[in-house]
Amino acid sequence: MSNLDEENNILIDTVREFCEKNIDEKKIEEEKIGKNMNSLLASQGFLGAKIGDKYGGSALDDTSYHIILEEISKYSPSIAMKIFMINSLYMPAVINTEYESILSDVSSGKVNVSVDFMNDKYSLDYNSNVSGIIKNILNPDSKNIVLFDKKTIIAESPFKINEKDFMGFKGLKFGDIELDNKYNVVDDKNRKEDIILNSYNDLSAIALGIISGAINKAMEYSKVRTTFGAYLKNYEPLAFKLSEMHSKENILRSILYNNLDKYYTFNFAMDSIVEIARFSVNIHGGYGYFKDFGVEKFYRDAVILKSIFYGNEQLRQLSNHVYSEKLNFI
Amino acid sequence: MSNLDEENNILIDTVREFCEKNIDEKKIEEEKIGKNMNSLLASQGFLGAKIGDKYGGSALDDTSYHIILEEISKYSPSIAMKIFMINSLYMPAVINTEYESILSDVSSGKVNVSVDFMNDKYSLDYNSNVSGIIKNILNPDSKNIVLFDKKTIIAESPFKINEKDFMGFKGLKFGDIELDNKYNVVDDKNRKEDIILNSYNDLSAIALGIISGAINKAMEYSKVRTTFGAYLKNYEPLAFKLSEMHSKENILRSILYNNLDKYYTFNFAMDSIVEIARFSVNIHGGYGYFKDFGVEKFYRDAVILKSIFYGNEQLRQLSNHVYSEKLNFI
Amino acid sequence: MFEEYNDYRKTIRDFALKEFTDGVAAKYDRDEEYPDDLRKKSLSLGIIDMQNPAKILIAIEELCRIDAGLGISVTTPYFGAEVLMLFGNDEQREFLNDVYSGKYILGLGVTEPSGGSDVAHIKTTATKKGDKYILNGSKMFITNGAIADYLVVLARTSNEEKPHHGLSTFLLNTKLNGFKANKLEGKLGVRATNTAELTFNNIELSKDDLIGEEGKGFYYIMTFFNISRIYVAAQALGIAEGAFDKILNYVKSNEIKDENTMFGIADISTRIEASKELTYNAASYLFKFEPRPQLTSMAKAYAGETAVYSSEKAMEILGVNSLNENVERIFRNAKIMEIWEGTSDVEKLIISRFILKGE
Amino acid sequence: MFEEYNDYRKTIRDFALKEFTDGVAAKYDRDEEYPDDLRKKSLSLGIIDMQNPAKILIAIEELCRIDAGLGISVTTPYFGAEVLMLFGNDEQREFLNDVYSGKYILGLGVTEPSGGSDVAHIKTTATKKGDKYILNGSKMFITNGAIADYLVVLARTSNEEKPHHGLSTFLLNTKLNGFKANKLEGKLGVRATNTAELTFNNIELSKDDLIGEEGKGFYYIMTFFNISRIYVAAQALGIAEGAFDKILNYVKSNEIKDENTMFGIADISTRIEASKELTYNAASYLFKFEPRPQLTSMAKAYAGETAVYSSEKAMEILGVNSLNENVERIFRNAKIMEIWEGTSDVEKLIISRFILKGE
Repeated sequence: MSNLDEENNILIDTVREFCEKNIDEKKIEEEKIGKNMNSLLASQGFLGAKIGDKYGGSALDDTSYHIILEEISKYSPSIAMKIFMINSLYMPAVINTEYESILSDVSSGKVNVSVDFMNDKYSLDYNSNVSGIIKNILNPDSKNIVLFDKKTIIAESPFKINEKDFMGFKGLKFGDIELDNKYNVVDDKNRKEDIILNSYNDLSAIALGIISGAINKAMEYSKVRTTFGAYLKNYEPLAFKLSEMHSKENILRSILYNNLDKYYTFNFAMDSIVEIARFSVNIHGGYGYFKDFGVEKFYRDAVILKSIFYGNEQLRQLSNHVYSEKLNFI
Repeated sequence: MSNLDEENNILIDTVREFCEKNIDEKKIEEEKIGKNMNSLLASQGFLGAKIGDKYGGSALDDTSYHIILEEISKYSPSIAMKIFMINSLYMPAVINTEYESILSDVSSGKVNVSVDFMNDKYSLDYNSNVSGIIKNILNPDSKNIVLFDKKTIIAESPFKINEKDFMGFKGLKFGDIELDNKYNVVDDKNRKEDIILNSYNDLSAIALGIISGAINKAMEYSKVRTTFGAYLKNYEPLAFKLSEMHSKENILRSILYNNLDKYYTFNFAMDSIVEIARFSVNIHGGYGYFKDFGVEKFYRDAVILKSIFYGNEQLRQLSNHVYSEKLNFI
Repeated sequence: MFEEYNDYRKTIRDFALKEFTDGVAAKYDRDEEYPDDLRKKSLSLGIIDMQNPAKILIAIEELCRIDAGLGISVTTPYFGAEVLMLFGNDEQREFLNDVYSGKYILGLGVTEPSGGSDVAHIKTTATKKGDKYILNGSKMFITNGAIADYLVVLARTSNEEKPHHGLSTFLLNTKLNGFKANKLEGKLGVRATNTAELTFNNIELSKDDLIGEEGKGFYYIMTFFNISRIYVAAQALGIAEGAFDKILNYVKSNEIKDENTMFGIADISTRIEASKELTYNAASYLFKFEPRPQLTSMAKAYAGETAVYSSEKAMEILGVNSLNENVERIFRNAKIMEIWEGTSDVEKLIISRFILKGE
Repeated sequence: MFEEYNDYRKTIRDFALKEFTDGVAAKYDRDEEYPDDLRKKSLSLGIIDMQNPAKILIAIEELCRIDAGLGISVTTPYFGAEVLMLFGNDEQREFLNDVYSGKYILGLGVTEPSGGSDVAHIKTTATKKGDKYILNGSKMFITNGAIADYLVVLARTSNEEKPHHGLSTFLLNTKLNGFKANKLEGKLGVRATNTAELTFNNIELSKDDLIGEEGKGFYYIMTFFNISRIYVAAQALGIAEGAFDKILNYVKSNEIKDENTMFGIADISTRIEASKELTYNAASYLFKFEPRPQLTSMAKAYAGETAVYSSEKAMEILGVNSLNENVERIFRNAKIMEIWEGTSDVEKLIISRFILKGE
């Protein structure tokens, strides 16, 4: 990572040290991200990584923000997702609106906020009332939630939550909400697409962390586990595949931090993540199927991340982007 | 390619202009690279790209050399292979030996040289005579040929050539040689592995050119060809796949010129090249199967390049390299 | 050979649709609890007919198509029965009737913590002492481990030059002193099935508990796996079909027509069709006692990969709509298909060995 | 259904091994020349029995396993015959005997320069003029185009609202005035086969040259492709097997035992087994007149991809040793399998259409 400078490297060390000391993902998945963890994340400036300092945030540049997302994802994709939802999705929706002052309570961990990714349908009336069902939302226990209708709106708590169990980003609460709430318009346009487009590199950083966490688990295991009288790493088909995946991890890191076109980086991340996480589980044999070994969570979160953020719509955007480019040849 | 400077960009333009004006790959494949082309390549300083100026070479740095290989491969993988054999394989074997003065005639295009990639077996006797069969050699019509036995040796022409038709890098002659020739030792070690290892980035540059040439053909075709009443580029499965391949092309270019670990770059190049070249043929339908459309050559050369230079041995090297690295995590 | 059972197939499917509702499947998945009531219900309907392997195969496929956690749970109380059927004495085969009737739950104890797929090197010992065997050691990832009444157990009875020569199989009553089962929790999928770690501490086995001959255990277990693999292929096939059902349902009810999704449907359905034909073909040889282990391994490896592929594609095509436990559960269930009873890697070595030997 | 022909299979294989030697195959490949002598030899041995589609399928598979360029060349002089057989009048069916006997070489002219797989929008016209039709237009990539005595040609006879309603099929004598064939050279593979671009310049066809009814040509051709696709699947299967033979031969004779190669062998053999079962299964429905077009398309698409996969793997596993024209020729031949008679993309749309319709 020669493209990162001294300051970046100090940040990497700091985040790793924090994670080593404070993050027990198994516990987080069981108990959800609680008050203590929120305070810890806030005190490190992670919750408000991109939020301006007038709201108590860290106002970090992109590289630093990506380092935080990557490093935390290696330990806890759930926490990274929480930070991402605040900084990459919620903040861009509320900044420069009457809601931006809430960012203080967000960066200090006092309140949760959320964004509805689903293509849910709502009914809005003239009394600023929104009704309908929000399905499958992360962080339903929020102060308010950004919804994308024809306009970009914010629904105000309290919410009637039907909490559900869910196997991805399990550190966050998850469920459906029966809406019958007040709302306010924060933008006259539906900003979903533009907000997600702007977050491609952030998502790639989370993907990189998941990939890296999974591969490292697998490589470590391949060095200590024996079968048929030899270490796993001495079985060439496994070693070759792990090494190829490790190459891809480093390529993704290189293009992310070298700031290659975000469409390419995101496509590469989404193209690699599931295969890598899946194979990292496989390497562990039966143990990989159990939570205790801390590898299956990467597979779950990899698939869920891709399900939420990468589909035909994103491929269409990539394709439009590519076909509108001047080709580098002829 | 923000990592390339002004001078690099001028070189790119120069090479492209040269290729546009002088290279007709169909003709090259039919008539082989002849005297005129050799002179042209020599006069541009391409033949001796890495050879020092005391032997009339251009003494270029790696980036410039890779630009030449990439750009020429887009037009003629055969010519790029010729340049590669001289600069990446032959020169490293003879430099600092009594043979290095031949490099003058090589960089001026007066003589051909070659290197035996096959694991052929030779018999050496005490009268400096080497016998045996060299199978499947590119450029058999050479002044001399580097062979890898227990030592690195050079066999001297004239060679008894059994020319054969061959479908890869068709601009070069190809065939078997019945050896009964004088030889000299240029190194007491078999340097094959170390020479090829050192040429990983050079091979990646050729691969990048092949990939780029193939994709550009396919993308151009997808913009002008209609089927079932619409342009090919409007069929999403095709457009998506082309766009994903185009992403990979740009990723490869980024990591090559940013000088990422050569093992990773080469693995990525070899992992992508065949699929991309194959799909570029597919896009052309029946036309893709014919030489006239200039795309099937990329598929042929892609497969042959990989067959020669990438197999279990290289995967083993990658794997050893990866497992000997300090992991970036924990 | 399988078309004649189309009515039976429908009976099974109707049972699964009625009993394995989304709510029920989600509950057992969440609670990681074995569905003993469903086992009993399936028994009372006589759904599993151990005398007819083709019907077992179909039942497994159709049940797993609706829910693999429940489907495997109700078809696995007989796991290991073939060892007794083929190699047991009269009394042991007699005992099987109580397994078929549901009085007893059976299981198979082969895998060990350090062993994985490396069966020949297991460390559990059954040391002869007079006319008894003293069983010591531990087993890992044992399906039914904490609910089984009896287990077919593989243990070392002697040390031979070739390690697989010294192994024997026993029928172990789990009520015996020295037996301990520790239910393993936190599985990614098939969470309704029961999985346990077992420890054997000086368990006294009588010589009547020996199955077949001493020293032939490895062979018995390999023979068993050559049979049971086909049932894993059927599990995987069912899961792949179940995932595809979700995709079709989604595509149809949302009137999705884009070509990229159509290509996805073509790819998935082709792989499922190939899995089905590989599985049925391998099964048809096996069930007429002409086993072709390489075909069985191909079926298992290919169907296992297809289960994972289809379920991941379901997540991808349904996108945010897949964040529904009745879809994502399928993808979590699928993964085990590449792992148990020989990882896909082991299958590949079996296939290549037979192919190279065969010509 | 196919095992009963094992003796026939052996006859074909022996013929191919004897006649399609490496030297012969390499020569026709290099020269891009149609092997008329081999066609005649195969005829004199009665290798192709058009009355028995199962035998045709086996012949194609076994011949292409040895060399696809030659194998396709000797089995393709009948190309298009099914159109006459199913839809022709008595006289036209009578004429087929001269095709089967080898007196005439037949071909099929459907694809056009601008059309590719888009059959409904062909531009060649057959304009009625009295009781004649005047044929004008051009065809592209026509197998046997420059050597055929007769061609089954699709042309537009009227302009209808739905473009595929106005098409008709004709039996065209290539000696007629106005017919021109331009042999296309420079193919990547199957270079022994003859491929041509055709131009029709005011060719006068009589009404007796019409095959079946006017306006039904599109339906006839689609019916034909639903049959002929299975033979393409067999070509692809043969190529995949041929590539695998090269791998096995190399691995055995060099005593290669590394596990990565073993995994490769397992993967390739599994895909070939799946291709075989898909092909034979689809064929068995087709040959008892219960065609299931989606199964045929699956077989063709999957076997085509497997041919390419296996041959590329052969290049990879043999490494520098693959630079031998008898190995690299296989990989060049394989590619056409994903292209002709409907690219894999078209197959995928057919599959998904049937799947979505079917349930």
